[in-house]
Amino acid sequence: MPPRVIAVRSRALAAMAVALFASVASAQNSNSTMDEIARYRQMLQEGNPAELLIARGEELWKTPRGPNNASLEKCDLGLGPGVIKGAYARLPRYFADADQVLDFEGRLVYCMVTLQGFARADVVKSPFSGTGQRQTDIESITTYVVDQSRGMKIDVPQEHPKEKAAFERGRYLFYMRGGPYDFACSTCHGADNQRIRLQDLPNFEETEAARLAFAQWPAYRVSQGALRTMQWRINDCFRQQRFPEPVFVSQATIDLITFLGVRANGGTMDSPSIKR
Amino acid sequence: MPDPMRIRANALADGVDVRVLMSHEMETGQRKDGSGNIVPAHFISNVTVSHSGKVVLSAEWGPAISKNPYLQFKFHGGSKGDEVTVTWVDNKGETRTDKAVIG
Amino acid sequence: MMKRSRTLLAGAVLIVSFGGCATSSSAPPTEQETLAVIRAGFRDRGIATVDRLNQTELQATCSKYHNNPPQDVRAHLEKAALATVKYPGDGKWLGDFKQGERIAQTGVGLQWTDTAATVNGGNCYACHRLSKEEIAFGNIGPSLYHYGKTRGTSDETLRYTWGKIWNTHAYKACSQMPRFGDAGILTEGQIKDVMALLLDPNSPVNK
Amino acid sequence: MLAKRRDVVRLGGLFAALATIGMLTEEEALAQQQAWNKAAFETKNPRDTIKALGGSSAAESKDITMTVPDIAENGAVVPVAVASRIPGTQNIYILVEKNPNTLAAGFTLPQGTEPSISTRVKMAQTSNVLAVVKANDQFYVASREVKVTLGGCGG
Repeated sequence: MPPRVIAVRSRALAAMAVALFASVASAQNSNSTMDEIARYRQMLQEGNPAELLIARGEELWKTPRGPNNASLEKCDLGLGPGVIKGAYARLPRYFADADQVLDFEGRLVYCMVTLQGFARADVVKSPFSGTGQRQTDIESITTYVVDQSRGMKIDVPQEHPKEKAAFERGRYLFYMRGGPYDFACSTCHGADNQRIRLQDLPNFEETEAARLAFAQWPAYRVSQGALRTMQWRINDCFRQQRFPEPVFVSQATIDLITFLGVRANGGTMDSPSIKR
Repeated sequence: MPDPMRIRANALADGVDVRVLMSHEMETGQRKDGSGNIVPAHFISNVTVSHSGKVVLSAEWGPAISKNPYLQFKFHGGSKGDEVTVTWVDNKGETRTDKAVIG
Repeated sequence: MMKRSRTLLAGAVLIVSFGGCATSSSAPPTEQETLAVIRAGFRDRGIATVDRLNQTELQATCSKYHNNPPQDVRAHLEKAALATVKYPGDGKWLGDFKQGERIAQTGVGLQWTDTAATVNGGNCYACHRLSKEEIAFGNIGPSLYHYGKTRGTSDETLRYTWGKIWNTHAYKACSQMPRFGDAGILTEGQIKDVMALLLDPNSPVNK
Repeated sequence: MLAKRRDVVRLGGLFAALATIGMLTEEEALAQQQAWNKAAFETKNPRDTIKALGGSSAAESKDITMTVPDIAENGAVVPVAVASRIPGTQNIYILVEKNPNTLAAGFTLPQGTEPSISTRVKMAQTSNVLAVVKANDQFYVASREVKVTLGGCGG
C-alpha cells in the first residue's frame, strides 16, 4: 500500500499522526497502568549506567591514596582483608576492631580512616553527589564492591550480642512515628501491596518483599541520573518522612539497615540495579 | 578528562550487536542551580562508531538524550576479534574515544 | 508530653557519654538506650530540626502498639483528637476545587529541602485516587473518586470530612494519614480548597 | 546537514580556542560543528523539524516500528527504539513533540548497518514521540504517545 502523503506545511501532521496511531495505542492500553509501569521498568534493565562507575570504583579501591598512601586492598569487609567477593551480602555485621556493627559504607569510612589516614570528618562530609555533580568516591567504591555480591545470598548475621541489639534498635526506629507528618518507616513499608503514586512500597515485615527490595540497593536512579547507596536511600526516606537528617553512617542508620537486611536474609543480591 | 565508555560488541547470527553506555551529564540548558542561575547546556552532540576504518553509525544528539546516554544498534560485516571504535564529541569540544573487541 | 521527651533526651546524653558500655551485655537494649542511639543519629538540617524526634503522646502510643492499640487506648486517642478539631470560623466549608487539585498534587513542605516560606502541599495523590484523569495515584488510603457524588454534602458529611482532614485520629486512632489541620500542615483556607475538591459537584473528583 | 553559514562562522572562534588547548584539532572541531544541524535542533514543532532536515512532506508509514513505554515512570529516561523496514533507509530521527526543542536525535545509517536503533530520551511532559525516517530522500513518520507520571512523596 503506498504511504499516504501528509503535507508538512499542514499543522495537521502531529495531530494526524496521533489519530493514526491512537487505535494501535488504545488496543495496547488494555493492560493496567501497573503492567505498563512494569514494562517500562523492564525496558530500563538493558544498559545500566551504574556499570560506568564500577571501573572507577575498582581503581579507587586499588590505588594508594590518603596521607598513608595506602590502597583499600587490606580493608577487611568481614571475610578477611581484601576479600570483596560476597562481602556486601553479609553486611551489616559486628567488627571486633571497631567494636561496633557496621554497614558497608560505615566499614568503608573506617578503612579510609584507619588504613589510608583520611580525617573522618572529611570522609563523611559529602558522601552523596548532588545534581550535576560527579559521583563521590564513596558512591563509586560502593558500586564496585556491591557488584561483587551479585547473585549471592543475603546473609546478615545475628550472632554477636551487638548484632542482635542493632536489629532491635533498628526495628524500634522502623516503627517510630515522629515529625509534623507523624510518619514512621512502617507508614509506607509495613503493609502488603502499598504504593505511593505508582511506586511500589516493599513491606519489610514480609520476607519476599524485603528480600527483593534489599537486594536491589544500591541502585542507579534514573530520576536523578545517579548511583544511590543504601545510606542515601535511608537518608531520602527520612527527608520525605519530614524527620531531621540522619547522620551518615550513624549507628541509628546502621541499625535500621541491619533490621532491613536481617528481614531480607535468604534473598539474592541483584545490585547495582536500575530504578525510576 | 571524561570517564571511559562501556562498549559491548557481540557477533550474532544476524550481525554485530553494539551496545554503548557513555558517561556524560547531558545538561539541558533549562535547569537552574541552587542560586537560581541557569546551568549552561552541556551535551554530547556527535557520536561516531567505526569498524575497520569505516563509519558504521553516526549520530547527532541534542540535550534531550538522557544523562549517561545509552545506544544500541547492529551492523553487518564484522567478525569476532575485530575492533569497534566509538567517539563522542560534546558541545564544549570535549571528546572521548574508546574501543572494544567484538566478542 | 514535651516534659517526658526532655527527660528522655537528658537520659540519652548520659548514655551516649558512656559509649559502647550501654549495649555490651547480651540483654536487648532498653527503650532509653535505643532512643539515645536514635537521637545521636540525627541532626538539624534547615527547618527539619532534631526536636521532631520528641514524640507526642499520640506518636509514642501508636508506635508502641504498631498502630494497632487496644480498644480503651483507641477510644482515648480518638476522643482527644476530636477535641483538637477547629471547624471553619465563618461557617463556609468549601473553597476552590481547582486550588484543591493543586494542593492534592503537590508534595512539598516541611522537608529539610524546603524552607519556612514553602507553601505546603497536601500530596493527597501520593496515597489516594481522586480524579479520573490522574493515573499516578497511591493506594495507602482509600479511593476518594466520586467522594462527594456518593456522599452528598449533608452537615454530617461536611463535619466528618473536615474533621478527618484536620485530625484523622478523631475517627481512626493511629491512622497513617497526617494531621493536616492539627499539625499545621495546611491552612484553614487550603483545607477548604481540599474540601471543595472532594465535595464540589463540579470538581474532577465527582466527574 | 550543513549548519547555516553564519553559525559556523560565529562558532569558529570558540572551536579555534578549544583547539589551541588541545581538545580537538581545528579541522576536527570544524568538521564536528558542521555535522551538527543547529537549525534542526532549535525547531519547536515536528513540521519545522522536518523542514529543517530538508523535507517538504512526511508520509505516515506502518513500516516504522516504535518500541516505547505507554507510561514512563520518569521523564528523565524514556527508552525509545525505532526500526524501519522502508527500503533505502538513510536516517532515523527521534522527535518529542512537547519538549522545549522537538528534535532529540538523528542517526545516519550507512549501507551495512541495520535500520534500527535504540536509545533513551528525556521528556518534559506527556507527549507524542515521533520517529521520522528518511529513505531515498523521502520522509516518513510514525508516532506514539508516552504518558509521563509523577512520583515520590516529597515532590
